[in-house]
Formats: sequence, C-alpha cells, structure tokens
Amino acid sequence: MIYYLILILFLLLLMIGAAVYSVVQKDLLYAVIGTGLISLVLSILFLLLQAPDVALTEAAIGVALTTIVFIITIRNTVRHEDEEKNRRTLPNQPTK
Amino acid sequence: MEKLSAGGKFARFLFAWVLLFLIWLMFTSTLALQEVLTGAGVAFLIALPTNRFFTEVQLYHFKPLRLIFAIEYIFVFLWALIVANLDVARRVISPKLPINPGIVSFQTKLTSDFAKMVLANSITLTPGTLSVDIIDDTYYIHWIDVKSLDPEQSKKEIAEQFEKILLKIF
Amino acid sequence: MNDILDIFGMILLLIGGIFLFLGGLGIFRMPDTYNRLQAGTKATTLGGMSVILSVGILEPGWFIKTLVLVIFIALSNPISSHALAHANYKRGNKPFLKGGPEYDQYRKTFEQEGKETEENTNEKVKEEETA
Amino acid sequence: MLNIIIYITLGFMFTGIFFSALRFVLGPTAADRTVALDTLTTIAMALLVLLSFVYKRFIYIDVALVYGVLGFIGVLVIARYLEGAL
Repeated sequence: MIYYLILILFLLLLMIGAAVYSVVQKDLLYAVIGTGLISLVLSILFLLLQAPDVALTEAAIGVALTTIVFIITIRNTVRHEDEEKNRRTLPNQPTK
Repeated sequence: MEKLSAGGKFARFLFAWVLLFLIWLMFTSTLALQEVLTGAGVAFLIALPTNRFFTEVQLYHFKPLRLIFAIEYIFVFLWALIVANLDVARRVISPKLPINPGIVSFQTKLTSDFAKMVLANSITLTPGTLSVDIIDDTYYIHWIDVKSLDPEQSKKEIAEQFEKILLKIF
Repeated sequence: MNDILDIFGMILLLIGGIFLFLGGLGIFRMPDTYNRLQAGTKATTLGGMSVILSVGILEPGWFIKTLVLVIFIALSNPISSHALAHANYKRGNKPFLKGGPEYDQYRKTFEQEGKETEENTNEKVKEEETA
Repeated sequence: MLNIIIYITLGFMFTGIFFSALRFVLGPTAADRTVALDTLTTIAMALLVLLSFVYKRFIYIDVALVYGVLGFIGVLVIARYLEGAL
C-alpha cells in the first residue's frame, strides 16, 4: 500500500508543477495545454482515491470542454499576453 | 454525392442503425433485456438525423471474400507493428541515435478515399515512417532512416505489402 | 489452461509497460518534432494495446470492452499524429535533416501550393477592387 | 507474482509519464508540447484500465473510455488551431 502512496505523491507533485507552470507562462496556448495536463493528472488521482464518477466528470469537462472553449477564445483574441502593440483597446477606454 | 432512390436511403439508414446498435452493445457489454431495448431505441433516434454521414456506399462492399483478405491484412499489420516497435526501441535505447531523417514521396494506385486513409494509417504505424500529407494520389512520408530518394524504391520499401492486399479488398 | 492464460497475460502486461516507458523516453531524446512523433506514436500504441489486452485476458469477463478500447487506440492514435505532423509543417517548422536539403521532397510541392493560393487570393482582391 | 508484475508495470508507466512531462516543460515549440500531451493521453488510458483491474471494478473502465475519446478530440482541436484552419 505504501507503493500507491508514493504514486499519489508523485502525481500530486506533477499536478502542482503543471499548475504553477500554466499560471506563470506568458504564452496563453501553453497555459491551456498545461490546464489539460492538470485535469489529466487530476482524473487519475480521483480514480486512485476511488471516486470514479468525479473522475468521469473531470475527464469530460477538464480535458475536452475547457480546452476547446479556451482554444476558441484564444483564436478570437491575441495569443501572447504582454505585447503592447497587439493589445486590443476597449472602445470607451482612453489610449495613452 | 449521387442521388439515392428510396430503397438506397432505407439501406443506408439500416446500416447506420445496425452499426450504432452494435457499438452500444459493445460499450455496455451486457445482454439484459432493458439495456438492449434502450439501445435499440436510442440508436434508432440517433440514426434518423445522422444516417447520411455514416456511409456513401450502403452495403455493396460487403462480400465474404473481402473479409478473408481483411483478416489477412490485420495479421500483416500486426506483424509490421511489432517490428516497428522493436525498431523504435533499438533507436531510442542506443546512445548515438542512429537516425537519418527525411521526407520522401511516392504515387499510389489506390482510388477510393477510404482505402487511402487505411493505407496512411498503416504507414504511420509501421517501421520508421509517418505520413505527413496526401495530395490526390501522392503520399508524403517522413522517414526516420532514408534508404533511397527514388520514389519507386521507397514505395517498395514502405507500402508494397499493404497496397498489394488493399488492391484486392477495394 | 487457466494458468497458461494468466502467464501470457502477465508477460503481455510487462511488455506493454516497457513499451510505454520507451515511448516517454523516445519523446524526451529525439531531436525534432517529427522524430518525437514517430517514437511516441508507435511505442505508446503497442504499449497501450498490450496493457489493455492483458487486462482483458487476466479478467475474461471484461474482454469485449477492452477489445473496444484496443480498436479505438489503433484507429485514433495515427490520426492525431498525422494531424500534428501536418500542422507542424504548415507552421513552418522544417524537419531536422542530416543529409542535406534534397532529403526533403515535400518542400517544393508545399511552397508551390502556398504560391498558388496566394495568387488566387491576390486575384480575388484585384477583382474586388476593380468591381 | 501478479502483484509484483503490476508494481513493475506501474513503475515503468510512471517513468514514462515523468519523461513526457519533462518534454512538456522543455519543448521549444507548441507542437512539441501537444505531442507530449498526446503521448500522456495514451499512457493515461492504459494506466486507468490497469487501475480498474487493481480495484476489480468493471465500472472504472468507463473513465478510460471517456478519457480516450475526449482527449483525442482535444488534441485534434489544438492541431487544427496550430494549422490555422479552425
């Protein structure tokens, strides 16, 4: 049983690493792929903790729906976050 | 897509219904009465609006002789898959990475789109090759260890054994 | 009889684990995206197929469902790898070539196609302007 | 006997997951990261099926099925976006 504890610990570390990576990352596409990695690891973790229904929902929503919605959002806006020249200004906002 | 008669439309609908019902049976993998009845109803409801996406050729491809060749194809394919994996293992483990990659092209004799797709998928899973693009009947293949740049020679190395059987099936 | 099946399943399980490991290692070691796709796709396809099939052999009641999963992996994995390779070439990432530029026979066709579509769009723009 | 082999296989799988995650962090282009995600999807499918065998529950295989189908669609959507054709 200690073996499975080590595996759970490894997966938790991997999940935290992916989460930190996708928060810190400037490129939004990489952040979205990182979010997919988080939900992959999370659904394995839920199965290891014997909660298959939660794992099913996590797999459905986290992998497919979130990724697709975010990809469509990125397509309609800009991909790199911190480029001043690409930033869209709102119509009523005064430009500097 | 050519226009179908009423019988053709019904055959296409029947094909979609039976296919969906078989998929349902495999997914639930029980033969309890309520499951089977629910599956038949759901498959009927889904097959009504979507049957024109399933097939263009109803059932006249289905002949017993083709089934024998299809089984032979599966065995040839599985053997090629095992050889491919041993090849990948040899390349990955050896410390010097013995690779010489490149993209080669060759022509195929196949005509139908489905046969082309099957051949492309098989090429992706066989030793050292990965299909990058298909334009009309020209395949562009990324080859991890290029042995020759001549189209005929590369076709003989990569796709001869599959195309021979696929020409008999389709 | 049952023991032989069990031993066969265990061997298949071990082989599958080794190939899944080799897939990860191949993705880590190879020099460019196409070679990574080659190693990753082939090794994980056979590895996943044999692990899932071994579960079906060790637990005979589950065989049909594991067979569905095996067929699904065999159909879906090459399609996704083909889509990724095509997308990667379209983005302009040229393959790593050891033997020189004549080893890339796709580039000529690719550039010609790009020019043709560009000309078409230019003509369309001109037509719109004249209209 | 069976337990030991399952432990060894799980160890191999997790080493594979580790290397793929490393490529995910290192990978220079977006396509490399997507390749890593694709490989992780297949490894995760096999892992979920093996875990359902460890826990001896038939229902758990459904998670692997749903995961495989939807992960495949996610990778295809990312590939189409990279191609610029979405």
